[in-house]
Amino acid sequence: MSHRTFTITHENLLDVLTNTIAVGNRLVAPVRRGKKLFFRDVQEVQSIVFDFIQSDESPKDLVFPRVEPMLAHEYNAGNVYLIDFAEKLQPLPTILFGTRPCDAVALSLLIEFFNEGVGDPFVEQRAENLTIISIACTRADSYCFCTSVGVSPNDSRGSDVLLTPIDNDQYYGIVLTEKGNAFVKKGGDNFIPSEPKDVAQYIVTLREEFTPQEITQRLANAFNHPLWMDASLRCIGCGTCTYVCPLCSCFDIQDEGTQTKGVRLRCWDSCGFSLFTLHTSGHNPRHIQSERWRQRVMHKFSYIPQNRNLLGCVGCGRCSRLCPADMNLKEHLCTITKEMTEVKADR
Amino acid sequence: MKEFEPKIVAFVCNWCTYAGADLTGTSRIHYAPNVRVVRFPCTGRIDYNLIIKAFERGADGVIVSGCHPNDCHYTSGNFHARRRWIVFRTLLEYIGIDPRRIIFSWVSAAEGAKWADLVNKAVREIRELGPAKEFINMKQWYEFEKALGGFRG
Amino acid sequence: MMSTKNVYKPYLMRIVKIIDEAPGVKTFRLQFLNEEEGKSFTFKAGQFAEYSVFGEGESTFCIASSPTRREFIECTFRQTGRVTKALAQKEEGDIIGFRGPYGNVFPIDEWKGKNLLFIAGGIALPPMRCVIWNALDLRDWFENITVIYGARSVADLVYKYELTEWSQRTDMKLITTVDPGGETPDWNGRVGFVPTIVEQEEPSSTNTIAIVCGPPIMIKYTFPVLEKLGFTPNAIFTTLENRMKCGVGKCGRCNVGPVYVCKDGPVFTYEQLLALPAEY
Amino acid sequence: MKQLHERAHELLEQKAVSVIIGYGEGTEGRVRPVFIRTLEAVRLLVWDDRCRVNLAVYLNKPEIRKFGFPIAVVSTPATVRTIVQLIAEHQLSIGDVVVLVRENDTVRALIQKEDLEQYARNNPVIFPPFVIEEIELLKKMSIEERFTYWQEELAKCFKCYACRAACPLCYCEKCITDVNQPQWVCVAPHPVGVFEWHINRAMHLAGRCIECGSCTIACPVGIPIALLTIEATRVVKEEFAFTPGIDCNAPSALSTFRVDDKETFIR
Amino acid sequence: MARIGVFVCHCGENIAATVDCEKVAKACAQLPGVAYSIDYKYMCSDPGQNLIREAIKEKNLTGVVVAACSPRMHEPTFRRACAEAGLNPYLCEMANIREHCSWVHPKSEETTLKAIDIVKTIIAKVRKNQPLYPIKVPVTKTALVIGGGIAGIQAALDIANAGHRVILVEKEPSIGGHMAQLSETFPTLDCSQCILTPRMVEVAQHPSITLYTYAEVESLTGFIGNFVARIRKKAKSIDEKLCTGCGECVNACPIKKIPSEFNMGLGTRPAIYIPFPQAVPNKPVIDRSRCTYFRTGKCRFCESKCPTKAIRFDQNDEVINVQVGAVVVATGFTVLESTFFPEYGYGQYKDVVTGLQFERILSASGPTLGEVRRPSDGAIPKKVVFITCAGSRDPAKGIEYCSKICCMYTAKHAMLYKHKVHDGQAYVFYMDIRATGKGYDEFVRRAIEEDHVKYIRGRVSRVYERNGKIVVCGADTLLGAEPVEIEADMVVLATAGVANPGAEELAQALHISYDRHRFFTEAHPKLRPVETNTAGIFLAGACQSPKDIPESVGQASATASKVVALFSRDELTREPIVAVVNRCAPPLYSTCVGCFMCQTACPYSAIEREELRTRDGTLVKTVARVNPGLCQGCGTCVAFCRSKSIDLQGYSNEQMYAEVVELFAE
Repeated sequence: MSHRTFTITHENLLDVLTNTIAVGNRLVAPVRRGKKLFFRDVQEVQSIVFDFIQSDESPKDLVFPRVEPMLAHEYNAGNVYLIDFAEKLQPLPTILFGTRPCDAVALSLLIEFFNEGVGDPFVEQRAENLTIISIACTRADSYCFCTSVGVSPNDSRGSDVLLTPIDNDQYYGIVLTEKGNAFVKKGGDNFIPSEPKDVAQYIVTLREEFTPQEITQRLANAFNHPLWMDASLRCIGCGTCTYVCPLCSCFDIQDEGTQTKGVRLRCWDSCGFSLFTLHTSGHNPRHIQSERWRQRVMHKFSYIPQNRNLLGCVGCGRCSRLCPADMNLKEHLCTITKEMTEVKADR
Repeated sequence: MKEFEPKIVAFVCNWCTYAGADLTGTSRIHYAPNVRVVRFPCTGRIDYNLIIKAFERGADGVIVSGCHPNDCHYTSGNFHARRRWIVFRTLLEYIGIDPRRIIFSWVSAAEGAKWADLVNKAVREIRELGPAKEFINMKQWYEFEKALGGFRG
Repeated sequence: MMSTKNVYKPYLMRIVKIIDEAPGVKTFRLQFLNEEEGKSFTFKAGQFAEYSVFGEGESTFCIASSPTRREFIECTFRQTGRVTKALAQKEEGDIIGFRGPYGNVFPIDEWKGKNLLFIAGGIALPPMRCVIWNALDLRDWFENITVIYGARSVADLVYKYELTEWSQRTDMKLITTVDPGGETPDWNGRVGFVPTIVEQEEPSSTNTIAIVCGPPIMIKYTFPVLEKLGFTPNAIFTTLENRMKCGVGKCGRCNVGPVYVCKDGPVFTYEQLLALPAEY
Repeated sequence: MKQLHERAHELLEQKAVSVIIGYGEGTEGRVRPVFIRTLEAVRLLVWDDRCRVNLAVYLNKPEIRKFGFPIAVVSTPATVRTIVQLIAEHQLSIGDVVVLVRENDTVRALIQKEDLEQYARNNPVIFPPFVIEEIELLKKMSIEERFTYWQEELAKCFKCYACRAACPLCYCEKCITDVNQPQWVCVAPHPVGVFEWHINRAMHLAGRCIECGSCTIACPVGIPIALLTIEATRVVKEEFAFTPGIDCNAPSALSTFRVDDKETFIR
Repeated sequence: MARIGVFVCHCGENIAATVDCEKVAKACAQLPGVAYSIDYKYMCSDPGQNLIREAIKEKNLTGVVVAACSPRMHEPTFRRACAEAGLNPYLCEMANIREHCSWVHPKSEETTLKAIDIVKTIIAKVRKNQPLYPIKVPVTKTALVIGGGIAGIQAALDIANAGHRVILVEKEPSIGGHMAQLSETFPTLDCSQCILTPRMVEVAQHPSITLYTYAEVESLTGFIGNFVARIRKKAKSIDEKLCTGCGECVNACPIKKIPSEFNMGLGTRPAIYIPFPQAVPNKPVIDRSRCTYFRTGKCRFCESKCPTKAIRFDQNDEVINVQVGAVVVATGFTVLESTFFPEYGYGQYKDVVTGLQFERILSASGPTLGEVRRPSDGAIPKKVVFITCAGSRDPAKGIEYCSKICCMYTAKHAMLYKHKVHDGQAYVFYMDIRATGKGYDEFVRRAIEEDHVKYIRGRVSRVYERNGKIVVCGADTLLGAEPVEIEADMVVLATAGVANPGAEELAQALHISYDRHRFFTEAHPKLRPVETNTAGIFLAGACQSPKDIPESVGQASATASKVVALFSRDELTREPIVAVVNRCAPPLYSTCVGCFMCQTACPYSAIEREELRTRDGTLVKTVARVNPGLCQGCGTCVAFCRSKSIDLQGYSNEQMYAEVVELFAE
């Protein structure tokens, strides 16, 4: 399909969104809750926030909710009956509006991860019903480092429609997928067809601090480097970085209720918690925080690249922005690329 | 429509209130059947988490009762419990849960009539308050259609 | 419409037999509630599964019966956590959940014509039992089969009935041992830690595959002994038992280096382990 | 700051402490915890109004403890109270910590019980204005409004446990949320699980919370979570006349009692 | 643990009249884990119990629920039945469907449903029950008696006569206590010393009693059956083995004007002294704070006079540790300093004395050799005013309680005075007369009617001196509060009996509790009056509250019987309903982090500190440990434990949780 391009005014865009809700779609967009910015179901398009660098929560919970019931059971007179939630699931058609391109990339990678191998009916069905309208970045802060991990501020991967704010309160848009096409079609006249434009001037430029290849190479034998311990001394071992990360996908499976009646839930989990890997025998393969911090970094920048030929990070910077101890991932990666020139392979 | 029948759990100590409730029985004093008694060695043993669990699993009210001050079989379990309740009650109220749903009382082994009275009053009061809506509210998420969407805050 | 199966939905299995193996250790024999499912179910030696007590959770352990015996599945577990405790309270006739098989397998086909040396410690005999029976059922494929099995005490030895059977077989050699202090007056096996016994036995490394399962400490001391005896790292196999939840390489718990133990393991050669970070 | 550098230099040079836990420059104008072990690194220490996070939390971290006591901590009044409370709860001993405080434009090092207690008594924790506003706001609400307020706030919680990790008094090696026999607190971050966690946190900190606000600062989703423990501390203070963190030998307010504690609510 | 038998009792008609027992049994049979469920007319009857025993064996039950009456009634019965059938008795629980259900609700569907609910929750609990085993504690059959007054003496003798070893510790140089100071005793007026001294001698000579005088208990560790007491034997400065008690040294001592404690300051003693002639042991000690040698380094007169060379100036305090199985605290009381009441003039006027001083004045061995002579000039007082409740029952200034003995000894004093000074007049100001013992009221009547002691009901407002007389101003409330003024020669104050000065410290050393008057607290005011809350420590005499002699002796014997009962077994068996701190696999070892909140919460001081070490001895951490010998199983610690590291056997977290959750299981 050839990419359709268009322009739309801010006002018309709001109209389109209002209409989306009116026809029964679920609209999810960035809104403020106190000082924080979240992706939430929106009823009033006026509440949508356009002027922000990055939301505080990633939109990953649209495909991978923080709690997902997978199964219910009931015991009755010696028999057990199961209810498969995957069979019952009927996700609403959802428009995810206003994501940053990095989040859209992340979502696509997340969906890909869950779908490969045995697959995951929950993520799959939610993803099928999700249309992602992202807005390219015109601003960035020092936490952002998408360009260093192979993502650009106007990356089109993962998005169904990519908007770029241009002059006069207008957006220049590219329709990237069939789902995007459907969205634009419904918007009718509000979208004014346009010739493909070079909008690079509007996009923020972000210095490339390092390259993915660099970081992966450096990490290849950095496992025993003392940097891990030094850099993670201030890490307090909470799960913030993993929970706000658009790509972190580790989860826990928990049963609730009683043996007579209950549900089996899938909940987010974090490799930062000491219990994550604790065996019932008391043995813990990663028993100190530096090992867990190393696992997070290695997993994203060394293990995933080894398996999937891509990084497990899109450089959105949330983990660093929200870290209570100011563990700055970008800074850390810079240190790795600069300082880990000489590493001993102990084993 | 049938009148709302509250479900009430009573957490009582073995030595005073449980014995008091036994006396109610021995004296054949009738009272409302809505209460289920859970026996603890002492009020000091009663974990506030059990009160939360009771509500969360569907109780509309909770009675917590033990020996009168200075009468504790273990001398001071009830004093410790009282302190804990003062804080727990305040916190519940602060977080928006009606503290009237938890009824604290001292019922001695001799107060069989007081036990019956306590239960009857509790049933009447909780019936007026209606089902524990706060917890029902929190659990709405479990309703099948809503649960299907997963919980995302 | 759902196109992908919910991998987290277990099969329902009925417990048809319970054997008390040792203090806190039980063996369950399970049968599929749905016979069709049972007929189409296959697995290979070394694979594991997720066993669930509904309302309590899931627990991971290997399938302890041989894949050559199709009519049932057996598992052996020790009561340690919430789920295993709940499992232990189940009675014959009760229903539990079962999902699997997961993980890779012992490359038993590649071992044709070789000697097999099994070294197991404590509750780690079950993962081995599967492959031992598999090998015994295909006895002609292999040369000598030796089993060295140790436990803390005589009471802690599992599969005592099979140990008797194995010790009476002429086509295999069984050496049982208990840790010093764990012996009873009528104990006629060996006394000593497993690595020490291996060292004393000096099994030949020529054309031999060693399969080692046991607690981390036993593995740690057994590998050097085997290396000294001339086993090459690629001739030593073991299984890892990291904490797992999903069993299909998604939940991230069992991730060690680029490997997910549940998907890429649990069977590894010593050679493979050497390439991994020591996070197991 | 110069004084702090001098003091830090001195402590390290005399090998009086193994490490100095302090504040250093962070990202985008933030400050971050730094661990000073060498004389050259002393210059990294900063001390200004941004330094609010309670560094006492690191005294519980095994990796930090491994450096060996005594450890110096750059302390706010809240940090001092925390350290006193940790001593009262047998987690630290007198002499384990060299507490660096600002007093009348000088930097003092407190080690002895009397000094710590005196400083703690004389320097109460002062709430920032927005916290006072929130407290007042909640005071005015009806119970139903408070319920709605907290349900909305708590709905944000995804149980990253940053509040727990940032709290210097949450030092249990196995938190009640990790206890699963029985499962006291639902693991999942749904409304019930979140409610259970926060009420437990508040109960566990009742009579112990120093009101440093580290939990609120740490919360990535902006829940004014300290309000709960502040309320718990308020009631303990009001009912039992007990202030945590000012007495190195005080038994916990909740494990003691007075025969004449209030019981107006008991029938 | 999931082959549970449910036994539903009809209790004749008591349950069956309102609850459909058969339906209850049937409903329970459907529950997971229930292997057998049956109803029967009388479960507690022999055939009923047999039913349970047989089912346990036949059905191989792993748990039993008896749905019947209150567990407070028959739990022991059914647990015993289970034990007889080979099932651990703690796997049996009772569901109370009688007192809590059938008796309090009418016959209805609802009542039956409630009964099912009750049984259901108990089944849920039993699913989580663990077999428990009684705790066995060895018993050291030696008792430590602290205090050598009449209570301590009586307790020591009773225990020793039952064949057990006793260690008696007295802080003064002699045993005897206050009773040795008394003249005669009410209501029989027999001589106090005459009846006491034989007992004192018996103690000294008893082969099973080890007596340490001039010694104090410094600390006590351990628990019932297994205490270790640390005793400080203060240096007496003499070699007791060599000393014959001849008294040469006492005579030789140049310092003679030390107020005698025994005579309540009315007489004097030297620096080396025997407190009173009948003292046991009858050997002197040197009061180092008064001795010239110890103060100046010169003197040693006594040493030069001692025929057996028994004086030891270089003796040191000796600290010994003794192992004992039980402790009797009999440390007695003291009287309130009357300087407390300046209006009564005590301390200001020599002839205003306390009751105990008056005892010495009356005593044949006292400073006046039994003649009633007043302290100021030795004259025989012709008018004596006795003021009762001097401090007692006075919440505003003194103490609020009644000292109990004053009414009686004041009557005795007045009577004895009249017997000795026939022309004298005795007045008693009183608030109420409390004479409730055997022969007590008759005794007071005798004082009034036969000895013509003048009793005036009213309080004394002021005592002052006028023209060499002591004027007592008061009011006679029976005469409409008419002012009364008596010019007396002497005034005797019945001062309040209060706890000993060191009572608090001792209580803390022994880990026993005390009330706000610092009297030691009994375990239960009615049913366990001689026990403390700490198992194995008992109370006798006035250290618990003011008591007269027969009461003290009675309590002492009661205490002795408790100790003897404890010593009648080689091992103590205790209910295993105790708290335990968990242990888990290394590197955690226990989830306890050692905040010791449980320690302050425990009413029995059962929580100790335990250092956890790795196999090679490195300290991991210090955690709490519950001493099963002391724990009484209240579970207060369990509810306090933040990390849930401590649990109560029999009422464990899992059990209670299961019960609560089961209530709402659909």
